[in-house]
Amino acid sequence: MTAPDRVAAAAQARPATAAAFFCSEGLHKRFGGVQAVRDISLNIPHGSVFAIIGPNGAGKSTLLNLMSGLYQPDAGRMVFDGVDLVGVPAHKRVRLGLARTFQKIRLFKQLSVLGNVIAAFHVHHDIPAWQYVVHGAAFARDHARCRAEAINLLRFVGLEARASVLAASLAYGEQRMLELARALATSPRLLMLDEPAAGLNAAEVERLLERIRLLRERGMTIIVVEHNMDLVMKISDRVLVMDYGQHLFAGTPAEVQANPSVIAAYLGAMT
Amino acid sequence: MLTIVLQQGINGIVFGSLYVLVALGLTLIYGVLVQINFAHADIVTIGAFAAYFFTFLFGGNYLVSIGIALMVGAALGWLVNATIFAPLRERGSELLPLIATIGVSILLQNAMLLWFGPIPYAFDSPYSNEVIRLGGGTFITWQNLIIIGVSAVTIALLYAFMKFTMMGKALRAVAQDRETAGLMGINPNQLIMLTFVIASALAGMGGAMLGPILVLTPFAGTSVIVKAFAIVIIGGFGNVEGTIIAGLAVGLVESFATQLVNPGLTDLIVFTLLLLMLAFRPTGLIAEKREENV
Amino acid sequence: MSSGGGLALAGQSGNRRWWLFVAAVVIAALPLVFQDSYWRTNLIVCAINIMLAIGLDFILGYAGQLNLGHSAFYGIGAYASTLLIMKLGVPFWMAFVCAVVLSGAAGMALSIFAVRLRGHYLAIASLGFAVIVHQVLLNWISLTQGPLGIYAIKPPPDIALPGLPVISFGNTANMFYLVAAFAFLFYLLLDQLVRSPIGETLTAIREDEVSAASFGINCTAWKVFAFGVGSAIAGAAGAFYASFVGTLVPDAFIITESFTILAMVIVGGMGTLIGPVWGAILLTVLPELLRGFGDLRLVLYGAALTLVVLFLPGGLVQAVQILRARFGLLRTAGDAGMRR
Amino acid sequence: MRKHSAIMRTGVAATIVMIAAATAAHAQDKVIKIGGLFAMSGPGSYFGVQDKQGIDLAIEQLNKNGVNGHRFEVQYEDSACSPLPATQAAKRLLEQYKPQIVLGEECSDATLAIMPLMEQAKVPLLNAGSSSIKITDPGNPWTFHIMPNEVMQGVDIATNAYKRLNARTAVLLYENTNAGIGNAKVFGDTFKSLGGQILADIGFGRDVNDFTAIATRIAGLGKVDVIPTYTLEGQGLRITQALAQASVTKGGGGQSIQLGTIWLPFGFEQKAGKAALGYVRIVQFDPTDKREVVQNFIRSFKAKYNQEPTHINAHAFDQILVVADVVRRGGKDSQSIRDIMATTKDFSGVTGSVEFDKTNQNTKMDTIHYMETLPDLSWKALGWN
Repeated sequence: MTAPDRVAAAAQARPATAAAFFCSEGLHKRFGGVQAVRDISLNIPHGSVFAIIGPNGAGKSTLLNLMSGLYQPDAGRMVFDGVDLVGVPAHKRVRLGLARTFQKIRLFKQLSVLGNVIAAFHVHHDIPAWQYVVHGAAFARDHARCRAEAINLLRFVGLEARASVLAASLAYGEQRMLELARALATSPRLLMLDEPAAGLNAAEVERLLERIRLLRERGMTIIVVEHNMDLVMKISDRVLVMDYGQHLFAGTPAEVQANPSVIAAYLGAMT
Repeated sequence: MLTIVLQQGINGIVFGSLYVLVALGLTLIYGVLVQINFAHADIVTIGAFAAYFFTFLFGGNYLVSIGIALMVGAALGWLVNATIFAPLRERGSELLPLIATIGVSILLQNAMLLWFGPIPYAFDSPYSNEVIRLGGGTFITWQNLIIIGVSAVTIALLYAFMKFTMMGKALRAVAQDRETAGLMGINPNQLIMLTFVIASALAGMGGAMLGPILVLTPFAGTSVIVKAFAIVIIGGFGNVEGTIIAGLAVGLVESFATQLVNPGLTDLIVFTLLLLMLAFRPTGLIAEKREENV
Repeated sequence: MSSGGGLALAGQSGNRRWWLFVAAVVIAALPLVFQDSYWRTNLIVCAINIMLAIGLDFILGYAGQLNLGHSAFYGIGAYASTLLIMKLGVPFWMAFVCAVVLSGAAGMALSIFAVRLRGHYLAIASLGFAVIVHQVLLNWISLTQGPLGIYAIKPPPDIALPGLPVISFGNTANMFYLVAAFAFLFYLLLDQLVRSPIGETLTAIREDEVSAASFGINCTAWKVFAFGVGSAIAGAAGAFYASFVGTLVPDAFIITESFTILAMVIVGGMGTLIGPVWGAILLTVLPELLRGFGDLRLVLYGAALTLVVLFLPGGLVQAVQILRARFGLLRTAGDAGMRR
Repeated sequence: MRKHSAIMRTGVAATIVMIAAATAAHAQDKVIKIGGLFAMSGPGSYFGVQDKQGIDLAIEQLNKNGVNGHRFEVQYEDSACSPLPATQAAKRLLEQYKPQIVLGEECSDATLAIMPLMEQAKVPLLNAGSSSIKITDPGNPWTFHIMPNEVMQGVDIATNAYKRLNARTAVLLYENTNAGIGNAKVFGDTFKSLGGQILADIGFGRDVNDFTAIATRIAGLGKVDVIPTYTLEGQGLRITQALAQASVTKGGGGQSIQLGTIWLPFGFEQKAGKAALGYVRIVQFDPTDKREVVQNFIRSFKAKYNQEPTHINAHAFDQILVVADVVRRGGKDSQSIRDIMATTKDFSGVTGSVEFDKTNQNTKMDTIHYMETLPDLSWKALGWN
């Protein structure tokens, strides 16, 4: 059973509640004087691709960090599949099925590509405690399963040939793909991508688009923070536009493109 | 009873400024480089020996020997930065330079032991036993007065240098963000070398002034360096004002601990203070908490 | 994914098990080769230093936490076991276990206390902790005798197994077998942990805590685990030190002792477990060989630490690897590859 | 190239013959092998460096014409003033060099750590530097102690302070070491038993540098008659200066008299300057002593090292003289050296005379000489015992 199928299976296993899969109300976050995120409410249905766009400094990454638990909100509620997230630290949210990638690539440089992916299986080992010291059958099974799954994930992102190379020596595009593979290794139900297309060339963006489409077909819910409009328009079901930490507009890609206030925010007061 | 409190206060300030002289160099280096030079106190000891030999072997004037020690410190600072911190900077590892300078500290101390021998040197400047009777039965020696004076002047000069000169502003830019400073046409490596030379020169000069107070053996640095770290952390790594306040505070804690409890326990008290500070305000007295940006 | 286990550097598990067998045979033979008690003393000190080095490497090399206070746990283990035996009449092996648990707990306490500290701050906090422990041992004379020292500490009790001659640990060969056996067991324990997902978790924390947390790793808990295991092993080393030397003075655990252990880990090869074993052996035997040089010996010590960090950060392990690569001895690296 | 190597070969052969001849000449002289266990590295090497000077000088003199047909040889091992290195150094000496007698160590805890090894190897250990009473109480038959232990010293100083200086109040000032605490405690107990009062008991770490705070505390204690001070030369110098600056002692216009131990070398007063005025201390070596053995020692020491000898040089020199005296009386192997040394009665060396009691502790108190520092920083012998 290859990894992406396993991912899809996990997504189906928990019947999505009729209401939003991930919702937040009145989220606020301040750093000293700067109000990075002000009163953001979201409703993300299961199995959809939700894009967050906006000019630099609009608070996109901060919002993503609030969702992933890196920052705790000053105010507001966040609920993921019925579970209240506020106060839950980042590492606990992973067990609930949340995974993320980083805008600034944070790979384990001194580990091999395969090592990076295997490290991400942390929450999915089923080995009795004593077998961590005396490596028994369960350990061997888990060990083999992780390696097989990791290689599948590398194949999924096209890095299988680079498995034993040190992560630090990967090309930029490859590093982006490894970040995606690592996030998938936690078998998430909600995947948050922080500017995955940043620095990629056209061909690499195309490959990324294809991967995201594949994941969506398998029932994965994805939140993308992105500047690459071409990618956003092609892949996302709904788009949230943020400006100065506030909710500017939310709608389908087509509505966003046509909306004057969005254009103004992006292109400056042209009219 | 008042004389005792007053006198211990004076002793505390004298010893506080002694610590500030050593800790200042550490804070400067950390402020710009975010690195620790573990051999910093051994530069103080070498400065003290340089001043001693200049005054007693070559019969030089004590005040001139402070200049000599300053230059010796500067030269050592240049050497340590060129051989240890510059090459390691490419590797971008935070801990390797600290570990390398632990090696340098062991090397310097035992090299000094080979050259100068273990027997303590009686380094007395013309001012170390001249006592000034202040009012109310309190006293201070000229040497201690010089220490307070010189460290106050040094702090003022440093403050002015950082605030008003172009070089000072460039230094602060490098401290905030080395890459961007580089983009602005500031050569970070040159400035980092400058910081190192200034910090180590301060240490050398400090050595010349502490010599007549310390028990001058090659191991004089060990007792000072650990307390200097405590002070730099309590004050907030890289924060000059914090270091000054923390240095004076530790000096006062030590003298009053000697008065009320027992000199043997001063280290224990200072380091318990350090650990409590780290638990509740890890970034030190002054510096504000910085959110980890991702 | 297997790391360099056994005395070899890289290799699959079969090969690893063979190397461990060779190591066991060598350990068994050593006291027979070195009959005189001077060299046997050095062997025992070597085994104690190996325990300290692999314990510190687990904390520093794998979890990436610069612990400059390792000598504190060494001291806690020594004094805890000795005081339990001499003041409360606790039998040796129970006191030994208590000492190991106590220093492990002290390690966890330091890690919890310094939970929000990173890099330099943690290094200085651990240094401060070591100074506090040394000062407590020095000044709490009513409990630890302070600088007056504790004397005539008895070696571990004899073992009389039916049918076998009585094994007395006053004899340096038996003492060596005991201490070396524990060092070997601790090495095995850490090697198994490091080659299990726990090892992957710790290296993830070492490489990037924020990223590790994004995979569900509770960094605080695992750092506390690493500190606990590393300091517990240091406590065991302390208990053996006390019962072997027979004399305890606080100055045996001053902070410069931490730097010696750090040098063994760095010179040997941080983050490789087998590296610090070789580092401990080298930096225990080398000073003995240079005995005639007095101060020069410590100058070499400082120089070795500095030069290794500058030119050979991977330590002996990296040096051997370079040599093997140059002479083409390196078998198929496989995916293991020597990660540092 | 070949011709060159031929010359090389004959040269080498010649040197081998020469060496053989030299050793042959010495063969008929039997050799007494002496092990020197002293701290040669780290802060403790303060002692080792000075012990070596005294021992080398004594052996050089004795080997001119040997003693009772024996020559002396010494091998030093670095015991670093700490139990584990001392144990390693002792085992190395006993197994590889196999000395007939071992001298050392200076630091009490290192000495106590190696005593069981000496007893097991049945090799006598002659100690002249440590003050701990545990060395000879209970001690062991293989350990000899030249220097009066802390109890003998402490009782003597406290009694003289109370009776001759009629001091009634005292402040104990000592370094936090085995020797410091031991000596200060004995003085305190004896002084209190005589009716005196201890106003403060101040112990300080060996890394303390500034003593002004301590001097201020003592100044605040009101009338302090005597301040027994137990520390080494480095810190001792800074304490004496601080006490003078705080006008506690005579050197600074105060009344208190500082009582010093034997650890301060000759010449301490010149380093301390007028702050040392009125300092009363016991010394293990009095260079003004007119005895011929003392003056010969000073002359030959200055000739060899061109510096003034300290008490550490002196007591190390005496250790060799004691061994030579035992060899002169027939000692030739470990057992006989031990047995004859135990009967040493009227030996007189540079630091004073030696007579061992049944616990091998030197009972003669004349290795302790009382001195007072005069205004011109010279010594005035008080002749109190």
